[in-house]
Amino acid sequence: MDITLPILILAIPITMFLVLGIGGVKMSHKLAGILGILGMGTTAVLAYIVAFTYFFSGDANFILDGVRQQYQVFDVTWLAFTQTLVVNIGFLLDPISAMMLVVITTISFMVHLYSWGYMEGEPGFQRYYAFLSLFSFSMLGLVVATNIFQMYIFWELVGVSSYLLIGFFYKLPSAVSASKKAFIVTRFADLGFLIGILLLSFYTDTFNFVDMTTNPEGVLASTGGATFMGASVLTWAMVLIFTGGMGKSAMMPLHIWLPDAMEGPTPVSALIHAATMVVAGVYLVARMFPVYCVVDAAMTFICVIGAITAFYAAVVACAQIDIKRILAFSTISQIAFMMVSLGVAYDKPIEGVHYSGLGYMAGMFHLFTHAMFKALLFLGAGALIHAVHSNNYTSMGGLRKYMPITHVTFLIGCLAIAGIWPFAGFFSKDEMLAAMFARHWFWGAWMTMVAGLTAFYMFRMYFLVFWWEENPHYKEHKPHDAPWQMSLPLIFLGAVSIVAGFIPFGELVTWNGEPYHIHIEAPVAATSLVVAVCAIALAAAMYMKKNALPTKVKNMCPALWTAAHRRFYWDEIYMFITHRIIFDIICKGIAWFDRHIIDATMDAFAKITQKTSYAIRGMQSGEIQSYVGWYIAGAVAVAAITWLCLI
Amino acid sequence: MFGNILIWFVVIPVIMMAGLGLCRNSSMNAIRAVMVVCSTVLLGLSIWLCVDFLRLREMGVSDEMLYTGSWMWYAPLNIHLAVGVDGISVLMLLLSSVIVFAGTFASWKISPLPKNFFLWFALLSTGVFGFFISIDIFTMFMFYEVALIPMYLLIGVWGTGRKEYSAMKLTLMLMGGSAFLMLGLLGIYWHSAPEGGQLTWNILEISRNASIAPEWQNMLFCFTFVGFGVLGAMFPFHTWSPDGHACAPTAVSMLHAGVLMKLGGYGCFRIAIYLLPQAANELAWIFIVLTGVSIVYGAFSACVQTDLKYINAYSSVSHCGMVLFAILMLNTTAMTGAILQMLSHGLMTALFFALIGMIYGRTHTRDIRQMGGLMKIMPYLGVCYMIAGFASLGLPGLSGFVAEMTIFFGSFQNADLFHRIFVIAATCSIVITAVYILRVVGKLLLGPVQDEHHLQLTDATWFERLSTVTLILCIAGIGCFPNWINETIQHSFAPIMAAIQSAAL
Amino acid sequence: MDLSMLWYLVPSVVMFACGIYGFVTRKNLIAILISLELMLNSADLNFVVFNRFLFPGSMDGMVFTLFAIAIAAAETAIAIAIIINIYRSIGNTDVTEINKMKF
Amino acid sequence: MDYSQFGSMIPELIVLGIFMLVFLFDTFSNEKGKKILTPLTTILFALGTVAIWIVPASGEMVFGGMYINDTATNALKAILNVGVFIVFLQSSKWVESDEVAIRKGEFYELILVTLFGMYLMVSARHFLLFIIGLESASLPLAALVAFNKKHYESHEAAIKYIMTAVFSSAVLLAGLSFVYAFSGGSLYFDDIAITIGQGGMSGLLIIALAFVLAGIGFKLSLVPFHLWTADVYQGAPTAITSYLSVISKGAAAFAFFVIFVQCFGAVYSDAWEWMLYGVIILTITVGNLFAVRQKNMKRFMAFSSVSQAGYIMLGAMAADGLGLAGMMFYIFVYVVSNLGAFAVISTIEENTGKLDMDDYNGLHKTNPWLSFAMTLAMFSLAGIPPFAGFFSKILIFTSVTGSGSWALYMLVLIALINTIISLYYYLLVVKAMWISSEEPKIGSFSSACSNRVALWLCIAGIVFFGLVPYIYQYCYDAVRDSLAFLLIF
Repeated sequence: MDITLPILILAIPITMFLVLGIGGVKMSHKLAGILGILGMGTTAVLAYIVAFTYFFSGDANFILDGVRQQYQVFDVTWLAFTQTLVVNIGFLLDPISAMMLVVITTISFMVHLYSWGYMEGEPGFQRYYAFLSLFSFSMLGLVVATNIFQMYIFWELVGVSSYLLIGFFYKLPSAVSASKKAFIVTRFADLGFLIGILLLSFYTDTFNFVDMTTNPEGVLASTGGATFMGASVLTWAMVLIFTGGMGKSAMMPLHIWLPDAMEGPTPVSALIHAATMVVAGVYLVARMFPVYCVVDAAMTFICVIGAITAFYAAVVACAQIDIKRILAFSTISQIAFMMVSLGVAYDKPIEGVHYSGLGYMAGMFHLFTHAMFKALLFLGAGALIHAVHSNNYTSMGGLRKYMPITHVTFLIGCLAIAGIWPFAGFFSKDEMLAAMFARHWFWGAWMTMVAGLTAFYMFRMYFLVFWWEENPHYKEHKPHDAPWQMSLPLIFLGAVSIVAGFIPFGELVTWNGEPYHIHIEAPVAATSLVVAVCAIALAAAMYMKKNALPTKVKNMCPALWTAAHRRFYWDEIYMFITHRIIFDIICKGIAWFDRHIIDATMDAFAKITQKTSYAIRGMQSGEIQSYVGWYIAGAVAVAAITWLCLI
Repeated sequence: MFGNILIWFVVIPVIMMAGLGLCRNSSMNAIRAVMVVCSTVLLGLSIWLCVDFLRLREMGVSDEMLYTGSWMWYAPLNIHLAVGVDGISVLMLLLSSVIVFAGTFASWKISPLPKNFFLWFALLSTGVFGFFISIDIFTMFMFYEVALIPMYLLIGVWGTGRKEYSAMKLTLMLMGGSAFLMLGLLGIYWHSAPEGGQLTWNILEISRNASIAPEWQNMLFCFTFVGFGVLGAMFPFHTWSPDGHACAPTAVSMLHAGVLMKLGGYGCFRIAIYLLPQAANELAWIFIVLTGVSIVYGAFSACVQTDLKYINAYSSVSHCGMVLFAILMLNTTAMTGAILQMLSHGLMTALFFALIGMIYGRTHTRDIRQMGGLMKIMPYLGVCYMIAGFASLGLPGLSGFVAEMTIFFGSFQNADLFHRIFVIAATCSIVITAVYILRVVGKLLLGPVQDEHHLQLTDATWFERLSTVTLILCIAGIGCFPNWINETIQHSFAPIMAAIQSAAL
Repeated sequence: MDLSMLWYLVPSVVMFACGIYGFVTRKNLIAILISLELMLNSADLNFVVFNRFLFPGSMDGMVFTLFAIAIAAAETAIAIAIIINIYRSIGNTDVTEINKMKF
Repeated sequence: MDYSQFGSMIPELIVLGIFMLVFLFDTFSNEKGKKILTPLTTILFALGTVAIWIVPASGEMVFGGMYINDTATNALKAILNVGVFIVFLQSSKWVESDEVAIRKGEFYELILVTLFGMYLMVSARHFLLFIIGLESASLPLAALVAFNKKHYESHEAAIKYIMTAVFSSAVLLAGLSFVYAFSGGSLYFDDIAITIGQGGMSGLLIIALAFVLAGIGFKLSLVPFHLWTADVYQGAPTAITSYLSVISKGAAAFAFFVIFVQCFGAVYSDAWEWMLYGVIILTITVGNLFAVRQKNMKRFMAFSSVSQAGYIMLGAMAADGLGLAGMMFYIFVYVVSNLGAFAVISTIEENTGKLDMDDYNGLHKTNPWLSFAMTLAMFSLAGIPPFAGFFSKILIFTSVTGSGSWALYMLVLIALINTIISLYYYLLVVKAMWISSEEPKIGSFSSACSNRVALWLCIAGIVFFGLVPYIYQYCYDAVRDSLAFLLIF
């Protein structure tokens, strides 16, 4: 295919960014908004065309006797480190990147549209759209990266756009610190990513994904069995690279930034911190999947981290008040879900049954559906906040009568994430669980439990917001549904969340390009459905009507509740390490050392000179006789010393 | 002699001084006119040189140095005024002229004694340009010191704060460095030719003769590297940098951090490594330790500073440490990175100091605790500051990222554990950098306005915008299209690498 | 008995030492001047003695001595003149009072 | 005796001629005539200087080899003449002041006589002639130092000078008498060189060397023979101080080189290399350490000149043609730089009577040009490029390291580190003039024309003769061509 469309897909958003960023000050809000939306709309259309061509044109570049190919539309040299180790900027088309193109542009477009209503009259409206475009550009560049270094470049760029957008309300100290936190934590993770790349590229001498993924054994061989501290170098490399993913995808213990990131405008949370950027980690693992497959240790690592995170986040989500934070934690746990399902996926048969890449496929599928319904939920939450001007469910309740559209769409979202048939979440989650059970019963059971928790806390929130009891404040100012710019995306995404499950995903996106025929695993599906329904029922029992049950439950074990509410004190631990230890001890120590040891030494030279100068002034006593005394003494001394030296 | 284009890089500043000499101290416009014209001419000249250089390389001219010329100066000691440039010096000249240009506009409203200020400023740039064009180590050293001494008056007279102390400290420490350097150069001269051969100061001939005995190389390497390292703000000889920069006037900080500190790196590279390759192989580890320390050390101490200029000075310590660090890795990629880092650090620090100067000129404080929310008040300056910050913490698309990545990937090619450990330590600095940059941005630009008096302040004027935009364009240019720089300098490393490898055998 | 060179050298060295001692210890400028003369004369004596004993063939030492004596005379003259100036300005010739400029 | 021999003493004859003219004119002219004495002398001297520059040296030994006038000595005399000329210019306002106007004739005559003495000192190849030159160069100076009749300091300086000078000449004579013992009956440098070369070392010779070193080191104010310097420089009239600080130093340095290299060259590495090594280190360091805390400008310059003498002596350390050329060039640069500084000091003293460094605070506000000139002079003395001082320092360092021995490298390192200390106190002056925020104590005034000319000459020398290698080349060629140094080439 010709390279115009791909180039445009990247060019339009960055142009928008520059136009709105530089010229924005001169523009009216309306103009800026329209520009941004139009730009994103065109990008979306182009992306659809590209994805469609890739999947369905049947071009030999894209699908060769039933196997979907990886195709580099273009790949130009950007910076040559050495003759062989060259950084390219390119555009790689393969199932996941095509899928991601669709996801990103769709959500981004929806958010653009939504924000037009949501951010109405905010100061810095143009800036906001500029940043959105910058983010879309970076994210698109990330997913189409042909090599790991290009991915790292855009990885940093999405990081900074998220920094800018979280800190959009830069007059609020909380927003500022949240953005700082987000950037620094992810930056720290990226350090691991970078070192991983350094290691990997040193041995493979290439950055290119295709080269690496098409023969992972070659990669393994290139390290020549080098080991460091017991683990093979490749393991180190892959684990370190995954660390980068942990940062962006908010896996434990690097998850702390995501909840705070909710300080940003809600549409931003929907776009960046629910649908697209946070799944970059998953995408990274999927990108390097074949290589991970040859490193068992790394895969296990991913599984463990994912499982722990998923459970932790789910538990914490049950004890939050701020609805955006609840959604944030649910995002964390859902992403962890995907991680686990990637981790359990294997490219070799297990007990004869060929589960190859089921987990992979399912993970990608869930990534897709999750993007849709989580965006929906966030936008819905945005609508609620827009209506009641508060993030806490305590100031909501019984809103179903006032905001019907929001209510229905939100319910759809909740059902989808809870995995109720026929909503999108059901299918993807079912596949994931199937893969986990196939790997080992423990993973399946554990994650099923998490799925149950998910259903519970989602519906806890749903009931507390839309049922429970009406909030007295509604008297003076009556909440109402959002304007059309905001409702439209809700409806659209709601529709998608209903139907997305029926997409024959296995035909499109698999780890090796060969189609995979989805067949519902009846027992798995049954169990997960049952668990989900029970959870929902429990939630309904507790939160549908105002009653004392929740308080009772809370008081059964207040310590646990507080701990969960305070997210098990992770932030406090981090605060202690960063502020008390690194800042107060290391930084201040070094600064003190610099001033009082090094600098003082330099000054000491000057002082010594002065002191000596005063000490020896007696030599110049002004007395003729002492002068000649020195004179003759000097002459004799010179003679004597020379004499001594000679003999 | 004047047929050689390089000479004009020295002649034009001299003309600049002459022109200033004719102006009256009161006639600000005349002074500005002279400065603007000459600095623009310099900029144009260096751009032209760059283009022409690339053209010649395209045509396959593969000499080590181009535009060479040599004129006998002190015949008895065979001292020449010898000039010539390779890709690296071309880029350095470009950098210097850009910063001189920007600095001129950054000091548009300098007072008192504008004439004398620009006189010394011009003398400083004479030294800088002369240093980069000369390939005769005597001439090089002369220009080096020419560039150093005006700092004293520039800081002392037009500076702020403890200016007298800082100016004296800076001058004396740098001169101390050059004392060691001088000794090293003398040693090189007296061993520059095999027994009975014609001694020479000319870099090319010295490297061709390669007649310096190993034990002498080791001593001379230490002398020269320390000598230049002082100017490169190498730990523990960096303490002139914070005080000096903090007290210097804007344009001087720009020129000093932007260009003068590059003399250190350039000199280490051109003299210490190139002329003494054997010692470089043997002793590099000592200085790798020192520079590795200064990278992390500078970054950490920047985290707790509250004076904008101190923060920047310490970050300069860290970044310039990275330059020397990369040079010591003794492989082409890392050295390319070092050059990139010199350019990038030069531009972005200049931008930083320019902005700090502009902010200080408005708020009359550099203490970040007394400022806040300036983004609302002076959006243009705020955005520029953010861009500079992002460049410094290595955001892709800006120059810092390219430089650091090249350094890391180059340094990582040395496969032994010692190098690995230090490379990874250096890599950690990108996080620390992010920490202190965001700290400043958060305190200074974002958040609520601290001091309601600041609300009346105005945004940048046209000349300030011009000065900053120039720098930002260069930063982004390097960041987005780095490869042409590689192409400019790729030939320049061949002889040096050859020397090192032959010495290693 | 014949006097060897030592018989002359020892006294001259003693003269020299006395000269130095006198210079360093005496308070009166005139006395100091006299000790200076002692030193000069011891040097002259050396010349003569060396000439007489070592190089009887030539006259250089003798001639040198003559010139040295003349120079010594000139020095004394100027010194006396300045001492008079000092006496005029501070009323005595005590060397210990001549230390206004120091350090 | 062949009187045509006098014909080869052109420089001496010129100076002597000028002296006679001035003397006669001063004696027989009436009050009106006295008025033109100053310009007359200056012009005559200028002509004489030009003559010495252009008239080629005869290059022959006369009076049985006692005296030589070769290119090297000629070059040095030319350099000294430039210095004296500048001194005349900058003092010409002072001599017209009521206090000294009546005695101005003596001033010129005495200076010319001392200059004559220095010529002899430089050209001497026999110790007798050398001593005569030395004394006739130093004794009249005592009179000059005492020139300010009204000032007590002048007398104190004079008595200190004369006493220590006589003492040192006594020591020198004693030393020479010992040398005589080794000389095989001749006091010709060449003969002594030979006999000492054969004789080898002995305790007596070492004492002799030490005493000679002390004797000449006194003129050069090498530590520890320098203690008279500060007091005399401070007390003497500024014109005399500047004369003392450059001219007699230059002559003495050259004589030192000739005597030690030509006469005692045989025992260089055995004995006096190490004596000089220690003395130079002491000189540079102690001079700097004392200069650091001086407030009185003349005293300050005195100590700075002490440390400069150490740098000059580095040339003798090298003990070869390169070293001598470097030394001569250094002397020239030192002459212009130091006289530049003194020109400013004396101008300010004459116009305002201020001499303290603190009085210079904020000088640039009232007298920008003077401050500018002073700054250049200070930079040049400190050895900052592109001013001449830098080149003279580097060239002399280069010549010292030539022999490639570790010890000499260390010596240069110490010297270099000392340049930093010296830079510190030179910058203190610059700081006072430019940086100090106090209100200027010195009002703005327009200095006399002659002073300006002197100042401009110095500035020209400072700025050009580093960048233009003419002078160095001149010295180098002179040294190379001179017969006397065949043995060290």
